[in-house]
Amino acid sequence: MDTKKLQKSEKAGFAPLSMLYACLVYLFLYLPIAVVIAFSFNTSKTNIIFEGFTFEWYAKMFDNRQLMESFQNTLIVAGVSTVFSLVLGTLCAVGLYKFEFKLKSLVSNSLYIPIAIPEIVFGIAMLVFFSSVHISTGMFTLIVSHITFSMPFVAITVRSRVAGFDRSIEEAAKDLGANEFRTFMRVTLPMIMPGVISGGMLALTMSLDDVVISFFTAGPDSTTLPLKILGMVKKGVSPDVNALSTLMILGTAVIMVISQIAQNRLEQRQGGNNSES
Amino acid sequence: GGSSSGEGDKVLNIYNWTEYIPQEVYDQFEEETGIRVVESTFSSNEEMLAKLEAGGTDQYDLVVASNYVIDVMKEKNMIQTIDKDKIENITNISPSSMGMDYDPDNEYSIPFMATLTVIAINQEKCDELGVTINSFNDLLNPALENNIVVVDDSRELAAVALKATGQDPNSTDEATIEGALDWLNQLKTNIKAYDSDSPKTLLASNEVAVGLVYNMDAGQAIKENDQIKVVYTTEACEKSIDNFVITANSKNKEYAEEFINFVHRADVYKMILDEFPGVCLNDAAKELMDSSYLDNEGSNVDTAELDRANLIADVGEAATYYDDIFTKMKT
Amino acid sequence: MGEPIIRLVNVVKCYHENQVVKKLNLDIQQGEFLTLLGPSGCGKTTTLRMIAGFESVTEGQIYLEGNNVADLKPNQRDVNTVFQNYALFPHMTVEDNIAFGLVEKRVKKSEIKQRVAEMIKMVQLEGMEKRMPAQMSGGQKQRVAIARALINNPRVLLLDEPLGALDLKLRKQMQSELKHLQKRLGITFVFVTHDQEEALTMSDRIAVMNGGVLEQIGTPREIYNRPETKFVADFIGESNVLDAYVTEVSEGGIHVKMEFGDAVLKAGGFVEEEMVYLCVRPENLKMTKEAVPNFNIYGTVKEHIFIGSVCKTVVELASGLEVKMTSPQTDELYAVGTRVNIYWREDQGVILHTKEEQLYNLIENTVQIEGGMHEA
Amino acid sequence: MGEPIIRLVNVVKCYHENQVVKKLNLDIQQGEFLTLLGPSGCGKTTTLRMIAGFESVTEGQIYLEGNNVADLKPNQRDVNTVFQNYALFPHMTVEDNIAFGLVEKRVKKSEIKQRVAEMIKMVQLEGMEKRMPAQMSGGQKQRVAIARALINNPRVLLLDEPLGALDLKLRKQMQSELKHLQKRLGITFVFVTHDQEEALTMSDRIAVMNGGVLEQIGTPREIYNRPETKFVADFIGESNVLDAYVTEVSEGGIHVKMEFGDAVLKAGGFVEEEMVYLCVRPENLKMTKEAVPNFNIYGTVKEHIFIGSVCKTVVELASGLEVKMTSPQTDELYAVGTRVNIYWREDQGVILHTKEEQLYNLIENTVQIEGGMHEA
Amino acid sequence: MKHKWNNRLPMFVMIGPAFLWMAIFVLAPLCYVVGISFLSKDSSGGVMFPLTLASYFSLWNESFLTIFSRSLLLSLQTTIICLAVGYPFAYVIANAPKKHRGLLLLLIMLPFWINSVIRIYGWNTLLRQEGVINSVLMSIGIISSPLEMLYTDGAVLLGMVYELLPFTILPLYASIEKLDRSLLEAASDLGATKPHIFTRVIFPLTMPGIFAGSIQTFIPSLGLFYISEMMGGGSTMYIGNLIKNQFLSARNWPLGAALSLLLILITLVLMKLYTKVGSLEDMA
Ligand SMILES: Nc1ncnc2c1ncn2[C@@H]1O[C@H](COP(=O)(O)OP(=O)(O)OP(=O)(O)O)[C@@H](O)[C@H]1O
Ligand SMILES: Nc1ncnc2c1ncn2[C@@H]1O[C@H](COP(=O)(O)OP(=O)(O)OP(=O)(O)O)[C@@H](O)[C@H]1O
Ligand SMILES: [Mg+2]
Ligand SMILES: [Mg+2]
Repeated sequence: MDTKKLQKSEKAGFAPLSMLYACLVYLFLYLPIAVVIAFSFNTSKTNIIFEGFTFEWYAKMFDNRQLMESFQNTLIVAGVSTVFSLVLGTLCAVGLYKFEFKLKSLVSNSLYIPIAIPEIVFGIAMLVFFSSVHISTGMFTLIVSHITFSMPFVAITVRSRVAGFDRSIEEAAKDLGANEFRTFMRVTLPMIMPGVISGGMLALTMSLDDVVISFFTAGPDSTTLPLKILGMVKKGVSPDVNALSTLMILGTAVIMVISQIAQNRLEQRQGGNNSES
Repeated sequence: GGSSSGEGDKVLNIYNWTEYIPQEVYDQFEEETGIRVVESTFSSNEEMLAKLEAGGTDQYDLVVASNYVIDVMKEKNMIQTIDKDKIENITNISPSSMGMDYDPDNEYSIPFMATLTVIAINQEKCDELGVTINSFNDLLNPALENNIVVVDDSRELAAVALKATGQDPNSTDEATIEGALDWLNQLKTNIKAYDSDSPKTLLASNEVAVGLVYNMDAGQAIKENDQIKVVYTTEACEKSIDNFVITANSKNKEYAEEFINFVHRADVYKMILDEFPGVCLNDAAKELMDSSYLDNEGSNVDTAELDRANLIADVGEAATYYDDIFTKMKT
Repeated sequence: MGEPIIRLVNVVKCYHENQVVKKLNLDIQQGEFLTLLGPSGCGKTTTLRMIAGFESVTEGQIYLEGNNVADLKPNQRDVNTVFQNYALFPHMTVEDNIAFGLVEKRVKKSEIKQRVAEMIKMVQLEGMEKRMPAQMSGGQKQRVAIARALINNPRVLLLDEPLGALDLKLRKQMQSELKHLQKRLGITFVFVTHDQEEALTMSDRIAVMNGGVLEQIGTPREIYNRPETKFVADFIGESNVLDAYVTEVSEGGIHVKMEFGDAVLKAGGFVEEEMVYLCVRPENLKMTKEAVPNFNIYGTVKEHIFIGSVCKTVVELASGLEVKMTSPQTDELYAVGTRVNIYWREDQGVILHTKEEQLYNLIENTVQIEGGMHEA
Repeated sequence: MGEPIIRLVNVVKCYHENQVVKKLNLDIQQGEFLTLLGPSGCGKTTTLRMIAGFESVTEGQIYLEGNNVADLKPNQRDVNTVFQNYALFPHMTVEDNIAFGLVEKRVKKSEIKQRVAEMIKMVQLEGMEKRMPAQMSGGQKQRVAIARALINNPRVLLLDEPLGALDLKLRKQMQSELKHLQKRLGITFVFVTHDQEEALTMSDRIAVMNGGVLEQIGTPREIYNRPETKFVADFIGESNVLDAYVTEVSEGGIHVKMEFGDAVLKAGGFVEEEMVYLCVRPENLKMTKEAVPNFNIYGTVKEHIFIGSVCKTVVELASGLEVKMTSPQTDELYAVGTRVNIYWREDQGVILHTKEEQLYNLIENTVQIEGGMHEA
Repeated sequence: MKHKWNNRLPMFVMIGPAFLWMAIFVLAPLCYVVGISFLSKDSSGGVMFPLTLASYFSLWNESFLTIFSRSLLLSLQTTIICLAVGYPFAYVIANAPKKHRGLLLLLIMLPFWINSVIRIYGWNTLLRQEGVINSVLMSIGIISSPLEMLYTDGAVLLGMVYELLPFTILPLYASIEKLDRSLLEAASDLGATKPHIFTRVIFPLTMPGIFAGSIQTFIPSLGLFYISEMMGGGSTMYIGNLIKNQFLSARNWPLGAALSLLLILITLVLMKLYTKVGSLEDMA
C-alpha cells in the first residue's frame, strides 16, 4: 500500500461517520438560526411567510437608539460578569479539588442553589437584597447578579475537568520552586484550560441570554438586549431583531474566522522557524 | 435612585409596557423640552408591581399601569397625586374613559390607551368548519377542536367563562370562580395554544379559526390576512385601561406631568397610534387618523362595544382562586 | 563531617492503617551521594516524597540543614526532585520544561537560554528543544526530567530511579556526568536505583531499606562485604545462603555441618550446636575436582549460563540444593555432570546467627590491593 | 522453524518528516524470545506499537501468522502488550485491571477469579487485590501491567521494558518466571530491555537497533562475541575500541601500529596502510609487568573502581588514551601508578575495517568449554 | 491522597472569594425566600405578617403533585436525550485536530448568543403547520397534509433539548478531552471492542463530565418556563410556570417561595442520590 492511500484511510478510519454526526448536530443547532437570518431580509413585518427581500430592517436597527444602547449594556455586563465568574468559579473548582476541609460539602452543595432557585424568585430576592442594603439598581447590581448565576456553571464545568488531575505534575512545579500561585498559573491553568474555556462560554451564554433575573436587577439605564428583545417579541418578533441577531452571528463568525486565520499564519511561521533550526 | 446621571442633565425615567411608545416620541420630547426620557419596560402589570415592590419606587418617575393595579398602587403608597392643571391636553381625552371606579377623580391616574379582549375569526376557516360565533358558548363548538388561540391569562379566560355562565366576571367568590372551571375544561379541547405574546401569527397563518385575543393583535392579524374579522358576541368584551401614574418617590414629578401632557397632544398621540395602533382614548388625535387606522376593526374598535365592555377590576385576594382554576385547567 | 543536611528522626508514614515507613532514622551529610536501595514497595519513593514535602509525615521530624521542615512547602525547600514517572509538563516544550525552575527564580532570559542549552547538551537531546513530551521516547522523557531538576543547582537533589529507562551505554555516561556534577557543585544526592552496580559505583553510602525499615547503612564496600542482616546479604548482589549447624568450636576454627557436607571455618562468638547461616557470594565460590583442606562439600555441575563477561555455573549439591557461582568467561569450565568439590577463601565467607540474624565476618574481609583502592 | 509468526517487511515509520524507523525487515519465529536492544530513542517502542497496531505503518507491511495486518485493529490482533508507562486503568482495582482481558473474552467468573489469583501470586502482589493503581509503588504498578497482559495467554506478547522498575532480586525472579512461562506456553515474546544481562540471559535472539535501523540480529553469543558493526561492538557490553594502522601484512599476522604502541595480530582481509579499529572487551584485556610476545603496549594504572563482584581498572596509555579492564575481585591488583604492559588472548580481539565499518574476527572467537554450553 | 496543608492560605485564596460571594449573594436571597415562605400574602401581591405555615400546607395539592412529577419526568427525558446526543458529539470535537477544537466549540455556542426567545421563535417558524419544514416536505411530496408538530409534547422536549444541549456538551468535552490515549490503547490491546472500550474505560473515566453535564442540564430544565409556553402552546404547566404564576398572576408570593424551596430541596436530594448511585462522592 502506498503512503498516500494509507494516510487517507487512516484519517478516514475515524472521520466519515463522526463527521456526519457532528454536521447533523450542528445542523440542529443552526436550523432555527437560519430561519432568523432568513427573515431578517423579509419585507413583511411578521415572521410567517417570506414575502420579499429587503435590507430595510438593518437600517432601521441602527436607528433604534434603545436597541443599540441595550446591546452595548449587554456586552459590558456579559464581558465583566464572565471574567469575574471565570476567576471565582475556576479558583473555587480547583480549590474544592485540592483541599479537604470541614465545610467542603456545604460549599459544593451551595453551588447548585443558584441554578436550582427559580429565576424569578432569585431575581426578586436579589432585588430585595439590594434595596435593603440601599444599593440602587443599575449596571453594578446587574453584573453582580449575573456573576452569581453564572459562576456555578463555571465551577461545575471546571470541576469535571479537574477531577482526576495528575497531581505529580503540580508537585513537579512546586518542587521547581513555583509557589501556589505560580503553579496554578503556569501548570494547573493551562492543563485545565479546556474546562475553563467551556465554563467561560457557558457563563457568557448565560449572561447574554438572561431575561428574568436581569429584569429585576437592571436599573433604568441598564436595560439589556434580551430584555429589550423580549419586549419586542411580546408584540411579535419584528425583523429588526432578526437583523440584529444576524449581525451578531455574522460579526462573531467573522472575528472567529479572522482569528483562526491569524493563528494558522502564526503557527506556519513558527513551524517554518522550527524546521529551519 | 439611579435616575439622573450627570449634573444639569434633565432625565425622566419612565416604566412602560414594551412597544407602547415609539422612540420618536421621546426624541421629540427631548427636542422640545430638553428632558431626556429613559424608558424601562415590563410586559405584565405583575412584573411591574413585583419590581416596584421589591426594589422601591424611586427607580422610576412615571409608570404606565393598567386600571386594576391602580388601587393596589394607591394602597401601597406607590403613587402620588397628579397636578391636573399642568396637563392642559387632558381635554383631548375621551370622557368615557375618565373618572372610572378605580380613580373617580383621576387624582392619581391619567388614561393613556385601552385594550379590548376581542374574538377574532378567520372567516374562511370558520366557513369551512361551519362555525359561527354569536356567543361565548359557541366557542365550545366541537367543530372548533384544536382551532382556538386564547390569551394566556387566568383573569381574562375566567371572565369569559363567568360571563358565558351568567356570572359576574369580576367575582371574588371562591365557589363562583371554581364554577367556571367546568366551562373552561370544555373549552380546553378546542384550544390549540395559549399565547398572549403573538397570537396574531397563528391567526394570520390560518392555523386557527378563532382567537380570543387583544384587539391590537387582532388588528395586526387583519393587516396580514384579510380573512380575519373581529366579531362581537352577545356578552360584552373585557377591557382594561392603561394609565399614567407618577411614583410616590419620583424626583421629577414636573417632568412626568410635562410628559403626560405632551403625549396627549393630538399630533403626538397620532404618532404613537401610527406606530402602535391601540384603542385610541384621545378624541382629538382620532380625528387626525387616516383610513388605515380607522378602517381596521382590530385597532379602531367599535366605540359602542368599548363602552359596553366590562372593565377588569382588581379582585384582591381572589386572584388566587383565579390562578387555581387556571392551574387546574392546565394540569 | 558537620551537621547533616538532611536528618530524619523517627519518621513514620501511614497510608490509612498501612505503615509504609516505620521509625526511619537517617542522617545525610552535606555533599554526600546517598543511595536508597530496597525491594519494590519498600518505601523509597515515599521517603523521598516526604523529604521533598509532597507527603506529610505521620510521625517524627525531618530536618533540612537543621531546620524542622514540617511547615515548609515543597517550593520553599531547596530540594529538587527527578520523579519516577517523570511528571513532565505536557503542555510545554522540552526547552520550557527544563527552563521552568529558572523562570521561577527570575533568572535573566539570556542566561536561561544558555543554561538550558548546556543542559540539553548534557542529556544529549540537541535538536529536540521544541518537542512536546508526548513526542518523545521513554528515555528521552527521563532525560528531560533529569535536566529539569539539575538546572536549578539545588542544595539537595532527590532522584527516583533517574536512569531506569536508559540503555547501558547512555546510563554509564549519565552516571559519570551526574557523579561529576555532584562532586563539582557539591550537591547532596539522594538517589533511588534498582541497578546494584549503579548503586555500588556511584554512592558514597547506601541505605538498604526493607518493608519500611532501614536494614543497614554504610559504604558500598561495607554493604557488599559486611552485610549485617541476612536480608542485606541476600538482597545486594547474589549470595548463596546455606543453613548450617555448629558441631565443634576449637582453636582451629568452628566446625560446621551442612546437610550436604562440612567445613571448618574461622569465626568467634558462636557456640556449639548453634544453627547458623553461611553466606558466600557466587564469585567467591570455587570448585575443583581435587580435595581442599577444611572443605568437604561435593556436588555436580548442573549447567553453565552465559551472561556476557562471566559464566554462571549452577552446582547441585548432594542434598539437591543448588549453589551458584560465577567465573570469568576465560576460565576453563568443568563439563556438565562433573563431580566437584566446593570451597572458598576463608576470608570470603560470612557466618551469621540465625536467631538474631546478626552477621559476623569470619575474618575481616579485605581485598589485598597493592596500593590504594578507589572507593566509588 | 516454519513460517515466522511476525514478519516486518520494509517497515518505515515517519512522524511528520521524521523517519524514526527505516526500512525494517524482521522475522520473528513462533515461540521465540526476541529482544530489541538499542539506545534510547532508536525506535524500539515505535516498532512494538506498530506490531500491536497502535501506530500505523507509513510504508511497508507487517504480517502476523502470514496475514497482512494493515487493516486489523489492536483488539483483533492476538497480541498483548506490557506498556512502558504501564497504562493501568486508574478507575479499576488491581484485580479488575488484571481481569480486564478475560472479561472481554467472556471467560466464566469463577475461572477469572482463579486465574487472577494465580497471576497475582506470580507477580507477588498478594493482598493488594483491592488497591487502586494510584496507591501503588512504581514496581508494583509494573507488575500489574505484566500480569494484565500475561493472563490472556496471547500468541505474541510485546513487552516494553517490563522489568525496568523492579529491584535486582525481584527482577531475577520475574525473569525466570517469564522465561519459564514463555517456554511452557510457547508464547512468542518480543521484549525491549535496557538491561544487557537480561537481554543476554533471556533471549533466543537479540535484534540490535540504532537510529531506526536494524544493525544486527543473532543469538546472544553471536551478538556479544561476533559484533558485525562498530556500533554493536560498542553498544553491547563494554568495549575498548582503538584506532590502529596496518603496517605490515605477513604470514605471522598483521602488524598494527597505534599511537601508543604496536602489536602483531592474526587476521585476513586487510591490506597494508589500512586504518582499522581494534576492539577488545575489558574482561579480555590483561596487564602484566613483564613483556608479552607480539604485544608492546604500555601504560600506567590510573585507578581501580570497585563494582561488586569485579574490579575495574583504568589504564592510561602513553598517548593519554584510557583503556578499561575488569578483573575478578580476587585477583591481585597492581598499585595505582604501576607501569604495565597490556595484552589479550589472540582469539579475543576483534579487528574491523574503518571504511566499511565491517568487523572481522581475527580468529573465530570460541570459548573453550568442557562439555555443553547453555545458551540463554 | 489529599494533603493536609499546614498553611491554609492558598485554600482561603482559592475558595474564599467564591464562598464569600455565595454567602452574600446566594445565602442572603435564600434567607429572604425562606422568610417570605412563612409570611402571609396580602391582597395586592405582597407579603405581610403574621407568620404562618399556610403556604407549606397548601403545597399538598394534587395538581402540584402532578405538575412536579410531570416536570421531573420532562427534565429527566431532556437530560437523557442531551447526554445521548451530546456525548458522541463532544467526543468527536475532543478528538478533532487540536487547532480546530476552539473553533468547533465556539460554533456550538454561537447560536446561543442570540436571544433564546428568538431561537425558539425560529423553531416555531420551522415547525408550525405552514412552517418551513411542512412546506418543504409537502412540496417534495413526502406528506400530503401538514404534520402537527408545534404545540405538542414532542415540541416541548425538542425545545428543552435544544436550549440545554450546550450545557451538556461543554463539560463533557472538557472531561473527554483529557482522556489518556494510552488507556484506550491498553483496552483495545486487551481485546476490548469499541463499544466495550467505551463502557469499560471511556465512560467511567468521563463520569465527572457526565455528572457535570447532567447537573447543568437537569437543574435548569426544571425552571425553563418559556419553552413550554412557546413550543407547547402553554397548555400544560410545569414547575417553572407554576412558580412564575405564583409571583406574577396569583400574587401569592409565600406559596411561590415555598414551592421554590421545595424545588431546591428536591434538586439537592436528587443530586445527593445521583452522586451516591454514580459513586461520584468526590465530585459533590
Ligand atoms: N497513595 C497510597 N495509598 C496507599 N498505599 C500506598 C500509596 N502510595 C504507596 N503506597 C504503598 O506504600 C508502599 C511504599 O511505596 P513506595 O512508592 O514508597 O515504594 P518504592 O520503594 O518506591 O517502590 P518501587 O521501587 O516499586 O517504586 C508500597 O507498598 C505501596 O503500595
Ligand atoms: N508522537 C511522536 N511524534 C514525534 N516523534 C516521536 C513521537 N513518538 C516518538 N517519537 C520519536 O521517535 C523516536 C523513536 O521513539 P521510540 O519511543 O520508539 O524510542 P525507544 O527506542 O522506545 O526509546 P526508549 O528506549 O527511550 O524508550 C524518538 O526519537 C522519539 O523522539
Ligand atoms: Mg518508587
Ligand atoms: Mg521506549
